Parts: sequence; C-alpha cells; structure tokens
Amino acid sequence: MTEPTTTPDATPGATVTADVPLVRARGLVKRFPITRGVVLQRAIGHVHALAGVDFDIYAGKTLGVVGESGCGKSTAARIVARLLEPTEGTIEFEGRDITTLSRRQMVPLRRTVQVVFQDPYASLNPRQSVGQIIAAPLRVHGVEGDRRKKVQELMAQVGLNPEHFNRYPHEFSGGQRQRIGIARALALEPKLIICDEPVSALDVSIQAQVLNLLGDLQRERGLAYMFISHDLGVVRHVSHRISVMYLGSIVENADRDALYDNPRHPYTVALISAAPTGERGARTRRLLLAGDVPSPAAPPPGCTFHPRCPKARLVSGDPAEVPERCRTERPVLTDVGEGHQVACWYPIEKGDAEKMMEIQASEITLEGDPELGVAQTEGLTDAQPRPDDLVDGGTGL
Amino acid sequence: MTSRRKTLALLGSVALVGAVGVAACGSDDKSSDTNGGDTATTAQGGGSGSETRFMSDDAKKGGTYRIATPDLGFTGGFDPSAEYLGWAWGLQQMLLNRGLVGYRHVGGTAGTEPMADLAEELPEGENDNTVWTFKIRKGVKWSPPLNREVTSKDIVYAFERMATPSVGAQYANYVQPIKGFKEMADGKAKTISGIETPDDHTITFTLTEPTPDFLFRLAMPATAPIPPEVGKCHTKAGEYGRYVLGTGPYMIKGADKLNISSCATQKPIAGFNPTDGITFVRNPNYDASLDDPEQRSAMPDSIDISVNTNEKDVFDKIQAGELEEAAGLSVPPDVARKYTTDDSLKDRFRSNPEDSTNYLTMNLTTPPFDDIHVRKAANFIVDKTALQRAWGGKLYGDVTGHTIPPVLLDGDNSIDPYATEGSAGDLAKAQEEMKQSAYDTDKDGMCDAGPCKGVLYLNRNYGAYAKLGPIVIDNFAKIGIQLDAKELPTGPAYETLQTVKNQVPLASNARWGKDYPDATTFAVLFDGRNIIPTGNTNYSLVGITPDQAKKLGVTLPKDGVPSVDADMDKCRKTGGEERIACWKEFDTKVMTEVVPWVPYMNALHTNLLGPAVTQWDFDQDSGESSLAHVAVDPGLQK
Amino acid sequence: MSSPREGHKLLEVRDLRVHFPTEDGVVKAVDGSSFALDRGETLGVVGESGSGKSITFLTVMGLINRSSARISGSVLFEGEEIIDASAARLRDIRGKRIGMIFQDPMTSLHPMHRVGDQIAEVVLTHTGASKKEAARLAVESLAEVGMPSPETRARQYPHEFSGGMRQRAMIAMALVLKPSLLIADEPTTALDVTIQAQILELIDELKEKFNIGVVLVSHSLATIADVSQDVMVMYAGRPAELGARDQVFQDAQHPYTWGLLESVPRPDVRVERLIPIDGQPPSLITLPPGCAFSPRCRHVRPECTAAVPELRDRGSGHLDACIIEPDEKTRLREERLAALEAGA
Amino acid sequence: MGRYIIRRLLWTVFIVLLASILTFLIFFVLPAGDPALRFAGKQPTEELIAQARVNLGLDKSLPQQYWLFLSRLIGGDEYGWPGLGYSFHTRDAVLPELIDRSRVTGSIIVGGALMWMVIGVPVGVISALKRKTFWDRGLMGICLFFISAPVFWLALLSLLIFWKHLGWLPGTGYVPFAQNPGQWFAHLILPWCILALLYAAIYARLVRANMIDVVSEDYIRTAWAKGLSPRKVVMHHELRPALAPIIALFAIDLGALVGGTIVTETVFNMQGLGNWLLIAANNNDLPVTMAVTVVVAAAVCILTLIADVLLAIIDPRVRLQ
Repeated sequence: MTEPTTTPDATPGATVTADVPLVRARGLVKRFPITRGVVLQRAIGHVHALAGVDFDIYAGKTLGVVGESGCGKSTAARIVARLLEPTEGTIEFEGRDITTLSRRQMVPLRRTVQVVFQDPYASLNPRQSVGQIIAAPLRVHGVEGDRRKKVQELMAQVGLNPEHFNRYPHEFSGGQRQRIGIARALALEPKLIICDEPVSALDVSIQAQVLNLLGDLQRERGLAYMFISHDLGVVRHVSHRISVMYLGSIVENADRDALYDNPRHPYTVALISAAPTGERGARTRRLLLAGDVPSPAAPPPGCTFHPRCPKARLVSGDPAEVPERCRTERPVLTDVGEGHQVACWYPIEKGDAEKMMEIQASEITLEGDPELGVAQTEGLTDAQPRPDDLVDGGTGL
Repeated sequence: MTSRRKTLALLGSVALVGAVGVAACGSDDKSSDTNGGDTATTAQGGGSGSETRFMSDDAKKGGTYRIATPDLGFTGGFDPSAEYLGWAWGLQQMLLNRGLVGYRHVGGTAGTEPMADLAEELPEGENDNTVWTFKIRKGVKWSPPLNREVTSKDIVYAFERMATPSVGAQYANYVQPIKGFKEMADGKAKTISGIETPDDHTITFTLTEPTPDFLFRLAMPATAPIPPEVGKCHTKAGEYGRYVLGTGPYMIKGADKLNISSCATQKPIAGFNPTDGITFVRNPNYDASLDDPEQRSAMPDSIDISVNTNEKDVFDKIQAGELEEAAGLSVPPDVARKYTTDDSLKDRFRSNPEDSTNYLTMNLTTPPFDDIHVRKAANFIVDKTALQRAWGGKLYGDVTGHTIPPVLLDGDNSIDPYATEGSAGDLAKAQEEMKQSAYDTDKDGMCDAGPCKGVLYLNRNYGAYAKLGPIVIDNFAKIGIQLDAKELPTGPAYETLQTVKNQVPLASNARWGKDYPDATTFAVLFDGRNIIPTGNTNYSLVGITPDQAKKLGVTLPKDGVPSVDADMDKCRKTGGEERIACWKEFDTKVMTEVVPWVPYMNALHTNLLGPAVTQWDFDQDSGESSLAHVAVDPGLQK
Repeated sequence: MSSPREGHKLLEVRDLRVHFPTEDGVVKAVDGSSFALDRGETLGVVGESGSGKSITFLTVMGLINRSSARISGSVLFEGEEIIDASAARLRDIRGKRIGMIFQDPMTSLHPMHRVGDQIAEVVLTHTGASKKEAARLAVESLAEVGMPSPETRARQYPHEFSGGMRQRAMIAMALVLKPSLLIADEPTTALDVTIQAQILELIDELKEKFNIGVVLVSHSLATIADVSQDVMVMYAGRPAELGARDQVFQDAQHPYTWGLLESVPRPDVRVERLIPIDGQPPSLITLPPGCAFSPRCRHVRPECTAAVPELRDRGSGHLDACIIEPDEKTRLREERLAALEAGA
Repeated sequence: MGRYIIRRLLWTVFIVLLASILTFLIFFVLPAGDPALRFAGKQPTEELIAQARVNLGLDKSLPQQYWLFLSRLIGGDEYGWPGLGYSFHTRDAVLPELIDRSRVTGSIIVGGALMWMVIGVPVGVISALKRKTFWDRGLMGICLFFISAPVFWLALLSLLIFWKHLGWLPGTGYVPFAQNPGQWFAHLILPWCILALLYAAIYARLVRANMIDVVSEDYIRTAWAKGLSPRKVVMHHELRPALAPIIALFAIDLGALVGGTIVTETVFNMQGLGNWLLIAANNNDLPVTMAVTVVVAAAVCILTLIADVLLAIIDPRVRLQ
C-alpha cells in the first residue's frame, strides 16, 4: 500500500489518470421536506441533511467519512450510489457529470458503483440461496457466461466456502453474511464500493476479518471505497483521506495521518478525544463536548458547531460566550496547507486542546448547556423526525 | 316493471350481496328459485273457492292475522293513484278502501266476476258501452279522522289525481278513454269533462270509445274515492301512500290520529312504515250492513304485515305458529314437499294460478326469428316440462301452449297448436317446420344459414332464470340454432330488452301477469301502437309499421311483420261470452299466424298457512291471498 | 432485609450456570461464571455476542424466567444468597438495591409514560412515599444525572429526549433509590461517540459520589478501559480472564484477550493489517471439548482439549483460564506484539 | 388540538362529498337500469317515462342533479336537515327512515362492539400471558373457528338453537328501546353475539400478537428491572402499547359496520342501514344509496378522527397534525 497523498499515484488496476478523481462531488445539498397533511401534503420545513458538501474519491483509494448520527454521512453515500437524488450540486464520475443522467443512461454506471450495507442480514433476501444472491446483479445486468463458476470464484475470493452456494443466509454467521454482501457487490467488478458502516453490526473479532478482506480486495483490484463509519479507529485503519462531517457539512478534510496527528477542527479534536482507546488514564485526557447534536431541521446559524464548540469559548475567554463570527457567519472549507482543509474561523493551534479541556471540565458538570437541551426539544416538538430517525433511517432505504 | 340491481360495488367496505325480491306487479316472479322436483299433488286453485275456504268449523272474528314479507315492495309508495303492485291492490281493495266495483275475492273464475261494491248495483254500459252511470251507496263513511260520508266528488278527485302528472299514475292508460281525461293530463283542462256528478251519489262516465270491460277498470284501486282534503296535500308521486284513508273494514293503524285541519299538520300515519311494515285495524266507521259479505268477511280484528328479510326465518315462524303466512315469497320446495306429502298438513299448503304467463320472446325483426317457420320450430322444440322443472315443478306452474292465462279465457286451456308428447318437445315436428324456413338452406331440418349462429339470447343471471338458460340453449341447438347467452341482473336485463334498438332476438327474462281479469291486459303486449323506443313491452315488435321501424332504426323483414291490432280492437269492443270467444280466437291467431313467443308455463302462487289460520281463500283478482276472507284463532297462535 | 455484614463483598457470584433447554439441545449461555465486586468499584465485563455476559447479569437481577432456564451456582448479594430467592424477594431487590440500565435508551424507556412518572414509579413501588414525594425524588434524580431543567424534563416523554438524555434518564431511574449496585449492560453502544464519553463519565462520577458498585458490560474492551477497576473477559459463557484493569490490559494472560486487543483498530495507532481472531464463536449447544476457545486459538496444544480449564490465579488477583504456563505466554505475547509492530 | 379537529372535520366534509360523487357516478355509470322505467309502471308510455324522469329529477343533467342533491343536503329540504330527499323505492322521506334505521344499526353495532372488546381484549391478553399453554391453544383454536365460520351460518344456527329448540330467546326482529327495553335487549342479544364472536376472535388474535410483541420490548424489561409486580407490569406497561394499535382498527371496523352489518341485519330481520343499502341498491334507489353513503363516509371519518385523538392521548409520540 502506498502512502496516502492528496493526489494519489496511479494505482495498478486503476483505469483513471491520477488527476481526475473517480468521483467528484461539488456543492451537494439534500433537503428532506417535513410534510403535513395526508393527500395535500405541504412542506412545513426541511431537514437539511446535506448543506453543501464537496469531496473527491480517487481510484484505488479510500475516502473515510466520519461523523455522528445526523451528520449526513449516509445521505452523501446514498447520493454517490445514486440511491438518492441531490437537491442541489453535481456529481462527476470519471469526469462526466452524472447528476443529470436519465435512469437509462445510469444503468452502465450503476455497475461501477456498488454498496455494502451495515446490517448484512437485513440486506440479504432470506428466501434466496447465497448463489442466487451473488448472481443477482449478474442477472440484472445481463452478464452472460457461466454464472455459477463466477459466483463460486467470488465466494472463494471473499473467504466463503464455494461449496456453500446453495445455502441460505440464515445458515451463515454475521461475518459470513457480510462477506456475502461483499461478494455480491464485487460481482459486477465495480470501481467504487460504498461501505455504509459495514462492520458496525459485527463482533469485534469478526470486524477485523472483514476489514482485512476489504483491504485485500482494494490492493488486488484497485477498488475505491467510500467508507462510512462512526468508529474513528476503523476509519483511520481503512482510509487514505478522511472527511469529518457535522450536521450536514464537512468540517475537516485531510489525509489520514494529518487528521489524527494534527486535527484542526474543534469537533474533530473532540471526536478523537472521546473515542475509547483502552489506554490507561485516557479519561483524564478527554475533551468532553456538552449537549447533543442539534436537529438538522433547525441547524444553528453561523457555524453549526458553535453552540457546543469549546474553542469558540476559548477564543471569547468566557465559557458562556461565543465570538460573533461563529454565531453569524458560516465558515467554509479552507486549505490550511498540504491539502488539509478545515471549516473553522478559529482552527485549533498547538496547545489549544489542553486549554479547551480546562473549560470543558467546568462545563460538563454544570448541567451541560441548558439552552441547548431545551431548545432542541422545542425545535422538535411537532413530531418532526429526530435526526437519528430521519436522516440516516428515514430515506426510504 | 321491476328494475333490480343484483350487486353494486359501493365504497370499498360495503359489499352488497344477494337480492331481495321486489314485486312490482302481478307479472313478477315470486316463484321459488330452487328446483323442488315434481310433487304429485294437484293445485288447489281453479274452483270456486268457497268449498276450500273454511279450514275449521269455528272460524271466529277477532285476533291478529300476521303476515311477513321480505320487502313491502310498493311501486308507488302505496298511493292508490300510482301503486301498481298486485299485492298492494289486494290490500287496498279488500281491506282499506271500497271502489265502485269489486270482486268476491275468492279463487277461480268466481273471483273474476265484477261485483257492485260502493256502487249500489252494476250498471249496463249505455250507448255502445260508452256511457256508464253509477249510484253510490248511501251512508258509507270515511274512516276517522274524516268521518264524513263518501260522495261522488271523492271519486272525481281520484280520477283528477290520475290526470295530474306529478302523481305519477302508472296505469292511467286504462282510464284514458274517458272524455277529457287526456286534456286534463296534458294541462289543457282543469277538470275531466267526461265525468259528471249530478249529485253526491251519482256519477256518470262518458267515454270516447266503446269499452265493455270498463267495470273491470273501475275495480282498480286508483279509481276508488280519495278524499280531496287529504289527497290534495300529497300530489308528489307516492306521497299519499302514508296518508291513505278509506271506507273499507280496516284502516291503517293510527289513521284516526291524522290531523287534517291543514296540510301542514298532517304527519304520516304511524301504522305504515316502509321499513317495518303496515298494520291494519278495524275502521270504526265501517258498517258491514252496507257491504256485501260475499266480498268481505273481515274476520280478524287486525292484520299485521311486517318486514322480515330472512326468508328461512319467515317460513320457520309460519310453521311454528308465530306467523300466519308470507307475502312476496314462494314456499321453498323442501317445505312444500313436507306439507304436500303429509295428510295432516296438506290443508296448509295452497297453490293457485296467479294468471301470469312465462314465455320466451322472439323478435319478429331479427334473423332467424323473422321467419315464422323458425318461430314455429322453436315452439315445437322447447321442452316445456324441463322449463317447468326449472321453476320447481308442478307445484309452481302449469305448462301452457298459448299466451293468455286460462282463467281469463273462462278456464279454457285447450289452445295448444304446438302440443308435443309430455310437453317435452318434438324434434321431428320442429325439423318439419325448420325445413320450410329459408334459414335451412339444405332442408335437413337444421338451421344452417349464417344468422343461425351466435344468436343473442338474453336471460337473468340468478335463481330459476339461471336454470332456464342451459335448457333453452340445448333445445335450440337441436334445430341448429346456436345461442349466445347473455345473463344480466334483473334491472339491466329488462332495460336491455325494453330498448328497441338493442334488437334482442330471443329472451327469457320477462314474465307477464294480468292487471284485471280480462285478456286485454295481455293483448297490450302485441299492440303495435304501444311500441316505444325505451320501456317498450311489445318485445317481439308485433305489428311494427315501416314508419315506426324507420324511426326506431329497426330493419323490417321484406314481408313485413304481422299485426293483430285490428283483432284486439275488435275484441275490446265486445262483451260477455262473445268477448271470451273473441280473445280465444285472438290467442289462437297470435300463436299460429304471429308466433311471437314460446309460452311455456302459467305460474302458480304458493301459500303456506300457519296452524292458527281457520279460514283462508285465494283472491283471483290480485293473484294473492284473500285477506278479505281470512280468519285466525288466537288460541292457536304463538 | 438484613444489613450487609462487614467483610461481605457487594456481589459475589460463584460457579453460576444458566442453561436453556431448547428443541435443538441445551444452550449453555452461562457455564461456570465466578467473580466478585465491592462497593466503589467498577467491574468491566467484556465479551462478544453469545459470551454470556448479559445473561449473567440478567440472572443476577432475577430477570431470567426460571421456567425456561436451569440456573445453578451461587449469587451472594450483600451477603444474601439470592439465586433461589422468591419472586417477591427479588422484586424487592430489583430497582431498590440493584439498578440496571440497558443498551438502547431509545427503546428502554416506556414510550407512553412521562419520564418523571417512570422514575417515580420505582419510588412508589419500593417505598411508602407519597406521589408528590416520589415526583420530587424523580426530579432530584434527574438533576443528579446532569439533566438540564429537570422539572420540565420530568414532565416530558422519552421521544422528546435525545439518545444521551434518555440514557441519563435511565440512569436516574436506576439510581433514584440509591441502590448499592448498578448494572450497566452496554450503556453506550447505541450512542454517538461524543455522547458515549459523557455517559461513561457520568456513571463513573455517580459511582464515586454514592459509593456504589458498578458492573459495566460491553463488547468493547476500549470502552470499559478507562472507567473500570477490574475487568472480566468472557468467552462462551465462562470468564477467560479476570483481573485489575492494568493487569488485563498491560499483561493480558489469555490468548483470547490478546486477540481482542489486537484485532481492534485504534484511532491513535495505525497498523497495516489487523490481526483477527480466526473462525467463529462456538455454538453454545455443542461447546468444543476442553477450552472453548481452543479451536480458534493460535497456540492450541493437545492438553487444551482435555478438560475445561479452571480459572487460575496468576498472583495478585489476576486470574485466567488458559493452561499455558505464564512464562510461555509472556514469550508468545512478545512474539505477537512484535508482529503487530511490524505491521504498523 | 382544536385546530386539528377542525381541519379533520373539514377533511371529513371533503371525504363525504367525494364518496357521494363517486356513488352518484357509479349509480349512473353502472348498467343497472333506468329508475324512471320502474316508476313508469308495467306498461310505460313515453309520456309516463318522461313524467317519471321529471318526478325523480332525472330529467336534469348530472351536474345539476348532483348540485340539487348537495344544496338539499346542506340547506335541508321539506323533511328537515340534512335534506336527503325521498326514496325512489318507498316514495317516503329518507331522513326519518335514516334515523329509524340508524337506531337499529347503532344498537347492533354499539352492543356488538362493546361485547367484542369485552371478550376479545381479555382473551387476547390471557392468551399472550399464558402463551403456548393449554389455555392459549384452546382460546386461539376457538378464535380460529369463529373467524372461519360463516357468519350467515352461525346466525342461523344460533337462531335454531336459542329460539326454535330452547325457546330461551325471542326470534328475529327489532323492538325499539323506547318501546320495551327488555325486549330490545332480548332481541339484540343474539345479533350482538354473532357480530361480536367474529370480531372478538379477530381482536383476540390481534391483541395477543401485539401483547407478545410488547412483552419482548426493551421497556418491559426495564419495568421488570424496576421491581414492579407482574400485575403492574401487565396493566401499567404492557396493555397500553398493546391496545393502542387496536383503537385505530376499532374505529375503522365500527365505521365500516355502519353500512356493513348486512348479513346480521338480514338474518335477524333487523331493518338497519346495511339492509336498507341492499334494498336500495336492488331498486336503483339513488337517494337512499346516497344517504347511506354519506352516513357511512361520515361515520368512518368521524370515528377515525376520534380514534386518532384517543391514540394521541394514549400515545404521546403520536402528534395530531
């Protein structure tokens, strides 16, 4: 595996030149209307699932996307997989704008982008044998030839016993089912696989098996991954470049190690800090965020992170105050050197982390941010979908 | 005419099933829809009735006579001006209101003889049966709340109602010969010039044409007196039905509570409710001495008619003694079998001719039935016994070979030009006729020309009708006519048949019954002048003229269509025995020179009587139970 | 209720076995589990699905239907044997002396009752308090778990709460009567990373404040690492390793613990290739002979399958159920770490 | 809440209008026979048919006829409000008959519904709590029998036994409550039972299934963990979520029965709305068909509205929007 770079080298097996990304997403916006009424529906508001997102996915590389529930990571993935239409913005595939393509024109493109889902059992038809499941994309796309042989090859490739092609999903364990899902995704020899939390539902010891398999496949086939996860450890392990998302926006975009070694967005710092590491005394080094993620139906003005941002309080010098700019102006992703982009008016500097923790320590015990807790509820009283209900679960998939 | 809808999908959640029988007129079927097979018991009707009337020596006055019906089924809301249901006529004539002319209300020919009722005596028609003068009995009083004597003005008002379009009089055609009637109906006159009332007890009708059967027409309930002070408040079709007052032995329960001080104070009489039924109680103003005991014995103190939608339940209750009889229902074959085979029960099952004819109608203008030989061949080939079996067998009908029911021909049932062995059809005779037809090109007795294939055959899709279909199809196939059956619910079947431009070649969905005991009420079906574009009842288009054909878009066969208009006009002018003879001749001519139908059965009306019934008779006129002569023993009731 | 005598552990479980007879055979969900816990301590229990970690503590709570399970062994709670206690006795203990919170706060609160009422119900059930008093205690308890505006929150329904708030409400409910033991079954698994940290922090804080014993059940070693004093690693219904947190993390003795530690990608260290544990967890109906982990163990030897290995104390309370000698294990561990380093 | 109810009532009006328009169209589109022909008598003349059309209002264009229906409905007619005209079939005002028949149908449905809830819910709960025991299997077996037994047959059988053979109950028919409450009850008890048995069986199975789902919910485990008594867990925690979905169903079933107790009404000779609709449909009785349609549509809408409000009270997650 090569070292991750911003403009990746041409990897063996990749069909695109280094400069043109496989996928280039620009200004993606997705709003889900919140409707009332049975027959005559009228939108009474929107869930801002994506609020203008740019990213590139390069052939043979993995773009990791991390964030908490409601951050829009799954929406972005589904838009790339063409399972959802963006409200605004464009997606180019190998330099070609596919946002405007018709269903029919999309057919060949669909082969090149496949999805592996979180819950391996829910995404497999229990009445079909594994062979049928893996062969289904071949059938749908009219691939000729010895399908059974092809299926068995695929099964072997993902570490399943090819003899078991006649068995049904319930006869397999969780990890094996996820292997079936991967084999199915591989059947059409895609260029990009979107992995939506592919190991979250698996036991720890099995997670490693699947992650290793994904890594091996990438090396062998030059696959690109868009890897969605809430688990920073997993994302760090698989990704070349990582986008951190918060409330529908990318707040930080960086190469893997740059992100972990030198996070510049306060949210990224908090996220890394909060992740359990199993290290002794880790707790004392934690940066705890106050409150919860606000509702994407009523995102805060300015920087959406400002109500919870410890850095903003550091800047203002008052735990209860936030600089005006953070409250009013929305920061855009800005390059802070070597392709490291951050959307923050006051990016983290050396020593900030320790200082922030001091503020935090006093804040976390005083009942979080009272305004936040109640305000969020009020924003959601009228049966508006909760972020976790809607953005990642309510898209009809 | 009954229109029915068998099923109607209405809102997802409401499914309608089955069909409740509604009898619109005497012609409608109330026969069983199940095949009970033949039961070797003879019908009890046909006699004078008086011998069979008494079931018990001690028939006494008093008690409540209880009847159940699945649906009152009134066609005109029980308003006598409009009501056309035979059973309703019976109630009005026998119980509620006396007209100038009445009947004995017994079975057989004795029940078809006109009698003086409100009239002191029956007059002879004067001036070639165009002037009829009646003396009205004195002292006959309206029931409460009216309480006054009935006068000739009340009769005039009844006729004026019939000439008022909004009332919707359904058989005003029978009184149209009255001078000035049409003028009033058309709004050209305020009164009917042909009716004169020199005094309160005299009324004279002047007619525009000789009408020897005018007495029959004056027995129809619409011509009976109606009190203007109540009637004038209710001139919408059917509305007066809830306010009917009368002079008969009974009145509708609660009629005395009717507040007649003004139209606004009148509220429907409580004893009649289309949902629940109708109850008659004694009319305190009725004086039996002013009535003819032969016509009304009026034994029970009250007669209670209730609606019961569960047919099985009705017959269960009759057998259990909770009801005396049913109306609008034919006795189910299993019950009939039980009662006809058990000597102790035999007396409680009655079967009487209701003076109707079941037939297949052939369209004289559509191939292959535009050829008289084909029509004759059809009459030979049809297995009438099989059709009778479809209706339930001998208990439910007598096989016939002509159009007019025998009772109307003085009991004569001899006309049968196409008689076959056992009425089972005769292939040889049919083929003999077929050979003479142009549609049998190779003269082998089989219809083989193009029009013999796929001939539309219209039928109803339920009950006994549905059983007729296969028999008819099979019979016609024997002479090479291949039928294409179309089975519809009652309403659409009628509408299809009654729309001339549909040109239905063959149909078995219609029946016909008399309106009053005279053959003229059957002859109308062959009256070319009655042909109208929709609602037409001359299904065969007998006597259609080239002009009519052109207007209606009908192609006539090159020889035209035979007409019997002149024959019926001739008979209508005759009277007495001459009249009967004339109608026999007419019927014979229809069956031999026109052949519009294959008549196959005269239906019998079946009644099951409860154990408490001590006296019962059949009313030949209405073709229903004679409620004028029933009696009940309350001690036997449950 | 007898007051706990001095010298008693808060909770002492000995050779607990929970077997479920089914049509396919007997599921040995817990098959010989022994451990102990004191007030003011947190016991972290780690294991994969089917390791028996949840069943163990549902059994302690008396929440396993005795008609469907065969339960044996001993559960001493504050010195009282409760394994065969009557249903009424167990009800008395549940909620009052042992509080429990569950994995999914979204579904663990009754959706149709107000949060305050749900908490107050515990008070009403176990004490003679008035409704008003119970409501006051509920609000107090909510305040205790860092719920902003607790009075308002008490009147709200669970669906008006975020996931973190719901878990706080669950904790408030579990602790409203100040029990001596809190069992937290995967309390953070369903929560977002930043909220997980908040909740763990809160549990630790309350443990200190009320001097209670806490059992923290998790599938992730990392999760329990910073807040547990003792750690028990479970495999196939039995403890594989049990010891102080540092002992288990720094000086793991069981190959299964090694595998768990190595197979998890960590945000702070990156390796090229993870080292997974091969194979699948065993069926609980037909456990492998001897050591249940042996089929997946890289260091398996014939003796492993001979007999079910006993938990053995390796000194200073660090127990493990692997028959390999400590010295040998030190060597193997070093080899593995070297391989891991090489991959990084 | 108030605004919601008003909005829903407006919606109800809309649905009622829609249903009436549909019924109206079906009536004229289906080849069911021209009502005017029927009223022109047995031997119609063209004049008579034309007159019948005028009398029935059928001479006007369809939109005009519908408009007439609507304006009468809203403005009332000589028979009162709402104006429903008079029946083509009985020539009688529809409104008073509607009221009479509504009492009959109402008596059947309300009694039957009470009965099926009182039987169905406990049976379902007991079955769920005693799952896989003799009780559960026995009760569910009985339920299955009543679900699959034809109502018509059950009704006839019950009459045969309780009226004909045992003589414990009066036979068919309806006695108004005002006339004789005892007889009213005696006549209704069988129809109630027959109606209730089927629904009780269906509801018992539903309640059982819901209960079984609820019992395995996490929040029930929480309830046990709180140390609640079994009684309290069932009554206070399990029953409400198990019954909440039944309420919506109950409302729809009840609404559908307003025009749908045809079999029960026919067999027990109860002159209710279902029977009336059947007769009306058989006789091309447009005004009655329209009236029953309006009542059924309104009943379904209003009952579901009540159910939704109830549901919102029971389940705070449900918002009335």
